[in-house]
Amino acid sequence: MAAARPLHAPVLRASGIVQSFLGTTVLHGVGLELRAGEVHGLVGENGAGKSTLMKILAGAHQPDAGTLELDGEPVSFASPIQAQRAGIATVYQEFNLLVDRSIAENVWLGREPRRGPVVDRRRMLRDTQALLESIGAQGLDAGLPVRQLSVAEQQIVEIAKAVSLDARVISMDEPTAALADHEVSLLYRIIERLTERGIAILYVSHRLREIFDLCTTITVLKDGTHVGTWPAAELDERGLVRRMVGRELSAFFPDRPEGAELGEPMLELEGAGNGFVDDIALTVRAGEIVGLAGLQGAGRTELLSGVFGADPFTRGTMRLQGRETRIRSPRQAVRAGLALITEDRKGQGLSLSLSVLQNALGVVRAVFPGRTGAARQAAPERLAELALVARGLDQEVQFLSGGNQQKVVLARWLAVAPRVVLLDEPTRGIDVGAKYGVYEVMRRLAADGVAILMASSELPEVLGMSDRILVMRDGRIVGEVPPTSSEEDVLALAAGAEAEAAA
Amino acid sequence: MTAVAVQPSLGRRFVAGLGTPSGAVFLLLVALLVAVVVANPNFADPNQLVRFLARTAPIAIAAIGQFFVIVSGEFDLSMGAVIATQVVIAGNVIGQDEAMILPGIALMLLVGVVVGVVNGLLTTVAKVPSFIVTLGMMLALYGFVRFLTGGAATGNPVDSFREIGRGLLLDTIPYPVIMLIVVGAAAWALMRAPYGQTLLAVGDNPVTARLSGTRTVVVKTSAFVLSALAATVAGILLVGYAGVHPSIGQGYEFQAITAVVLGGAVLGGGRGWVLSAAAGAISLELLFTLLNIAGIDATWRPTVQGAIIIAAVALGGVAWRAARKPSAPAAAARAEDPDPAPPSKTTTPPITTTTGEQ
Amino acid sequence: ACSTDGSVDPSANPDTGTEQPAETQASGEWFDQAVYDEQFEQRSATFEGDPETPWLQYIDGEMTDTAEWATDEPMRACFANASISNPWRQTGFITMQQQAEALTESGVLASMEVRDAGDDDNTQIADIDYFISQGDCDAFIISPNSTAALTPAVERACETGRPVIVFDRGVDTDCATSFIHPIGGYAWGIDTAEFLIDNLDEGSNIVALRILPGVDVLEHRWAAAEKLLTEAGMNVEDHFTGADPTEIKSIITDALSAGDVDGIWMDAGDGAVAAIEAFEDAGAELPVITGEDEMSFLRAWQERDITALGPVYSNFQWRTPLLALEMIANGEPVPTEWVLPQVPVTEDDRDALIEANEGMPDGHYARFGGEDLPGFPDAWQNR
Amino acid sequence: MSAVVGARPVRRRRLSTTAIVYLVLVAVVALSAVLVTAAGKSFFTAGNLAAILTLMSILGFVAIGQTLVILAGSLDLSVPYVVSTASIVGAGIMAQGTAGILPGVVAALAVSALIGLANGLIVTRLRVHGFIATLGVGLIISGWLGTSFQGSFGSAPPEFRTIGATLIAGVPLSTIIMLACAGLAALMLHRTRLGHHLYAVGGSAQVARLSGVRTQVPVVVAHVLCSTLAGLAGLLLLARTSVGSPTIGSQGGYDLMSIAAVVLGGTLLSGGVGSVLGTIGGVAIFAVLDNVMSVLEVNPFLKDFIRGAVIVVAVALYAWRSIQRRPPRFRKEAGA
Ligand SMILES: Nc1ncnc2c1ncn2[C@@H]1O[C@H](COP(=O)(O)OP(=O)(O)OP(=O)(O)O)[C@@H](O)[C@H]1O
Ligand SMILES: Nc1ncnc2c1ncn2[C@@H]1O[C@H](COP(=O)(O)OP(=O)(O)OP(=O)(O)O)[C@@H](O)[C@H]1O
Ligand SMILES: [Mg+2]
Ligand SMILES: [Mg+2]
Repeated sequence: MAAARPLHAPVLRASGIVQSFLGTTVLHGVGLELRAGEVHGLVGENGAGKSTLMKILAGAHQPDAGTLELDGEPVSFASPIQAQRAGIATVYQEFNLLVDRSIAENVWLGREPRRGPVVDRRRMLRDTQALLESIGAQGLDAGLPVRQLSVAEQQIVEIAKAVSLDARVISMDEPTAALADHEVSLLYRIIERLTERGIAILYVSHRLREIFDLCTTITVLKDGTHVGTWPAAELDERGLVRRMVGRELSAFFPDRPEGAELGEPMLELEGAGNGFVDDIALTVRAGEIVGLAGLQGAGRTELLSGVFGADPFTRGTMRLQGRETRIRSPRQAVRAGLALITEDRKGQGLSLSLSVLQNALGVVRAVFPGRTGAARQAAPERLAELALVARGLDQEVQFLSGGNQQKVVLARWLAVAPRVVLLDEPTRGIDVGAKYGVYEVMRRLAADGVAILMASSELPEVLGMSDRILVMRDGRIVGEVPPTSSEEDVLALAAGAEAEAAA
Repeated sequence: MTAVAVQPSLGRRFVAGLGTPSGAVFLLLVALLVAVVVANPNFADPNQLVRFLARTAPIAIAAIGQFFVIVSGEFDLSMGAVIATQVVIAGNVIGQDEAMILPGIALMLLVGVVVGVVNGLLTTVAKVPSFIVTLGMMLALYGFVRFLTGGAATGNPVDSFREIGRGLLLDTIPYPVIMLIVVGAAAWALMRAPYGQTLLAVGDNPVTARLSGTRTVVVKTSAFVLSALAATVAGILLVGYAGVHPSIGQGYEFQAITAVVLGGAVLGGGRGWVLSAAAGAISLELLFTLLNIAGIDATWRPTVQGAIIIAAVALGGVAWRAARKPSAPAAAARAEDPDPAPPSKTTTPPITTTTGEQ
Repeated sequence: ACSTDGSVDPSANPDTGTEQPAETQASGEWFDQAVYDEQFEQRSATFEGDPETPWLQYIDGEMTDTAEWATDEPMRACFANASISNPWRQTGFITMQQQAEALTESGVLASMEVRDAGDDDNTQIADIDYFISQGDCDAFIISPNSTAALTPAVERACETGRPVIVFDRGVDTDCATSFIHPIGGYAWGIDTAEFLIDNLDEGSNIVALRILPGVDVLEHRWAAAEKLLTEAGMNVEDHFTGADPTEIKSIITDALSAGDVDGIWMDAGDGAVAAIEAFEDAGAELPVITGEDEMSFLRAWQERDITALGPVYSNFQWRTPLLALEMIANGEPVPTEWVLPQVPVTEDDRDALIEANEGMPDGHYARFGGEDLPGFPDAWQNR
Repeated sequence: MSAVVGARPVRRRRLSTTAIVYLVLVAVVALSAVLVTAAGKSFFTAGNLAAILTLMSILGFVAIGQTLVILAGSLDLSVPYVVSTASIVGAGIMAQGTAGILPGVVAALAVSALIGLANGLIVTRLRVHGFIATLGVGLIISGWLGTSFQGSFGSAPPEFRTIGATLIAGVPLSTIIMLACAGLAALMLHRTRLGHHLYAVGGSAQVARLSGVRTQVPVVVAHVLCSTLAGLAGLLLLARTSVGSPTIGSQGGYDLMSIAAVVLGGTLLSGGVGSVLGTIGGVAIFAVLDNVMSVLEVNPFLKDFIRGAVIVVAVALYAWRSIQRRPPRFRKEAGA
């Protein structure tokens, strides 16, 4: 798919883009050229400025300096609508959907088709249905409210919305962040159809394999500066990482400690289930990292929230450190020594307008108020260990980049010294460097005898970090594989017979 | 190697704090005080000042109570009705019987707790918006109390009880002032304690708070209880200060919300200083006093109050957005800033991101 | 016959006839010399009837012939009440209910259906229309929430051809069978102002505490008082208090901090105690004060032995409409405009009144006139 | 592909909130009829129904406007004062006679619309929370009303008053006008771009903005329409009372009552979800409730208590069912 296509003249050219927030410059004169029919990869660490650059192209931010040219004509966008009219559509990193409105209403928002003065609702539905079919999502009913859609389906609506704009340029900011590996192939097909129509795609992702699968050209940003732009064919993963990080990463995953011994079972489930998962049996021992693999919607998040008491199990037994325990609320879970690092950092993991320190002490204060003093003393050091980059402990976490936010989430939980840590997509949306940091924390915790249960959609991560891998499908655990398995083995198990054909 | 900067000095934090809407209200307070004293030099007499403070204590205490609810992301419109209820209880239950003072106060506190718990549980468990819950509670309380008493309270309670709102400690400091100081100090301590911080976290993001082991139901409900208890204390002071009357407390809920907002707290929760709420309440009273001295017809008072709260909130927002603009020339270059961020959810000084090495 | 225009002969309608083409009122001009003069006279007029039953007394004048409505059947009365949202109205309504009970016993009334408008003109109009359309009212009693706004609805009630009795506040039409009210607001203003002038030196500082603007009954009280007080060379400043004692106390405290206050004028008595306490708290000499026949005021007056007057807006008028119905059922003529006596409480009759109302709550009105009704005193004591 | 969009469980169509509102209304009517009959009176008489419909009309106007504002994510606490202002302005101009009717109506509505514009601009341009902005504007107007007008003002000519008293086939003209406004508002919401954008802004201003919606426009328009409708309510009150009154709006408590009616009608207070149809249902529930309490001569204080309780219980009912629960995948309670 990455086959070289003849290069056209650039559709969109950005040069010398400078953008600052609150006196901090996050883009220092960045340039970019997009050509018709190409998929242009934009990569860089967390906080490198990828999303910011995209938002400038989309008219959501106005740059402090720099120029945009469309077909050689200078343009400037005061609002997203101007950018859209000019043919630049954007799929943002965060979903931009109205959950209480239908798919059709979302797709046509801001440009509802009219007949006379009134909105032509029938045409809206018909066109949306046709659009969904054209990108291969015929299973979706255009009249459904978005609230009822799964994350992957919502992503499809986002893309449909961009396509419907008849855009010449579509930017996608980590469109696969919420997708499981096999679902990405649908996106590949959609992107292929789009490029065939001569649409230029700006593609931001932290998944390097996707970058190489899809992109013809790759631009690397680092700390808001333009490192360079290369044809994809000239780069390999290792070289790309070196350009992103500025140095070579010896390995993507920290080494497993030699000859580490597993301890007592810390978390045991038997026949556990609730409305979303059923018949769950598993054991996680002290010092062990158990991976949970599965497709989107397999029920991994539900399993973790069942253990943690957010959606308590209604049947089966749970034993913590050998003692039978019934966890009915997150509070009980925390008291019992559990920690849950959720997949939705902003929505469920952080108090965005509170400071780093307030967040870091959040769990302690809520559950063990008596230990607040000690935790506050320890906080600066703990955050330093996690290599948090922030202006101060009183900085609001909403201004941190994704990776640093994740470090604050970790700090929140480490402050209560949990014995069992549940991790849900621990590295979603964070860059290679920060990922490595998270992995190191996991290894260190395991070495200290903590039991870790990690759900992840990134197979390399599951394979690279886990001591054992449990595979889920349709709310049940369907098997266990060793970390030495191949990605294909895991996928086959996760997708069942159906997906084997696809794989 | 950490890249976390050390905490700035206390002095710098103080100055920075005055720049936030919650800090600015103290500047407003001082400015109004100066204006009042200039207009009426008698006011500078410590005796006068302390009496003025005594008079504003009930609304300031009510504002402190309202603050807890607002910072947790809710509203309490039932405050005025709680005050009215407590006033009627004071008149009917305590009456002229000294022996009933303690049982009476106990009953009032109990009623406060019950109202708070009902408000809180309906909001958190039944998931009814607090605006509606407390509106319903307001109607129900006003109606119920008047129904029970036929609209008339028996009369003023015994003087020794009314001393709480009327008397002076050592013939110098009115009890309401002491009460305000005690409540203010307790509220300040509470907001610094884990409870207060958890309350802020619940106001900011209830999902995160719940998943962190917070009993959001308990925490939010207790905010409503604190609010109802503050209203109870305000009621005790008011019945002491002014006696029993069905109109006491009417409009206190909006007055208190105004004070809290003037104190820089953000409707929707997660942000604000508790003492600023009290400062907001006192500022508002100072403003009315100033209008009075200036001989402006009392009928214009709502107009001034309305203009003030709009201006205060708008300026708070503008000040904050101005702080976010990078620098003067760059800001001028894009006068029209369609900033997507919600109006005033944020109030901190600028940040700079330093780069860490791995 | 109903007249629809606003230019009703003011002398026929003293308390409210001042509702002239409303443009002139917008400026806050409530004073009407003709009505003022009339009420001035009425204060010393002779009232027909037994002084023991002041609620049946009236000033001689035009009578409405009611022979057409004479009946032996018990009547179904329909009462559209403005509200019972203040102690004065609550006291009166209890009296009225007791009176209704007595008349039901005696077979005059079959029932009294009551609708309470909750202080809302629109609701009261709907209430009256409901009474009209449901059609089973033998007579209408209306205590209007406001004067001009209720006029069309009262006219519609008149058009049914049944007796219509309006009391307390009036309306801009003379179609009612009887309009019952005490002498009026100007009389209150004259009584109180004269009292203050008699008891204070020229140039004294008087603070007037008024409940709220725009209510004619209250505005007339102040219009007359202000005129007399300023003419007598007093320094008056007036404030609106919303009847809130907190507000009253603050106003007095501020006034005392700015200088002496010699007199207090109030347009209702229930906040008077707060005003007196403000003087006590500030350690100032107690003022000459005019309040009302409200119990808390009378008691405070007695306890402190201040120089005071208790003007009255006769609460017993709440009995009169039902008694008028009784007269109508008997075919007796009733005064077209039934002006009831309005005698202020003075130091002389204060103690007797307090004794007679022993056990009544604050917010009760001493001249409520229900002592001879069957429910006395429990009905007023246990509200 | 099918694994992405096919694996989802069958989505049940649930009873819409509006349907529930009307079920509640039917229940309330049925209960009322029973209670009224038990009291020896009749509920379904022309007079009583006209009384209910009349009661609905004024609150209805205000509540329709309030629905628009709440859907757009704001709130309007200034409505009572707009109602009064419109009645004052209308009556002042109409005092000159029949010739003043049209100018009076136009001026009253124009002034109302201007107040709405001010509300809208304060909310959007100055970015003041709708609660504070409209509370403030309401206070500003109330000060002006209280200072400049005492007692009633102006008058309405008889021709204008007929609007308040006319019945068409037993239905008050005012109710018909109100329902027409409701229809127009519903049409606007569902069939115009503006309406779609109003929902969008209320649902998420950020999403709407990034979709190219000019987010300030729907909010301002909603406020203007809300105030204009409140102005209509003021004019209707003028027709019923024949004089302008500076307190007629606050007498009715239209601010909190309209918000309660909107929420009772199933609209989310946080914006983005709800309908005018539901609001009319909510208003009707209130009207029937008030009517039956009046017919039964319930103590006026108890009325307030019952109103408060009904609001909370009804909204709790909706909230209870609308708590977003994902359909469970496993229903059985025993493990497989
Ligand atoms: N609205 C904003 N206000 C203040 N700072 C911002 C804002 N948006 C982005 N930043 C800062 O700008 C920098 C670049 O952010 P950006 O989101 O563009 O990074 P990114 O490359 O997309 O990172 P990620 O991979 O984590 O998504 C970060 O330091 C971020 O904190
Ligand atoms: N908003 C929603 N409404 C209805 N059903 C949903 C919703 N979100 C998810 N589901 C369904 O719930 C089930 C579990 O979804 P979920 O995404 O939590 O699983 P998961 O294995 O944790 O996947 P991942 O962690 O990759 O998101 C799936 O059947 C999914 O389709
Ligand atoms: Mg990004
Ligand atoms: Mg998941």
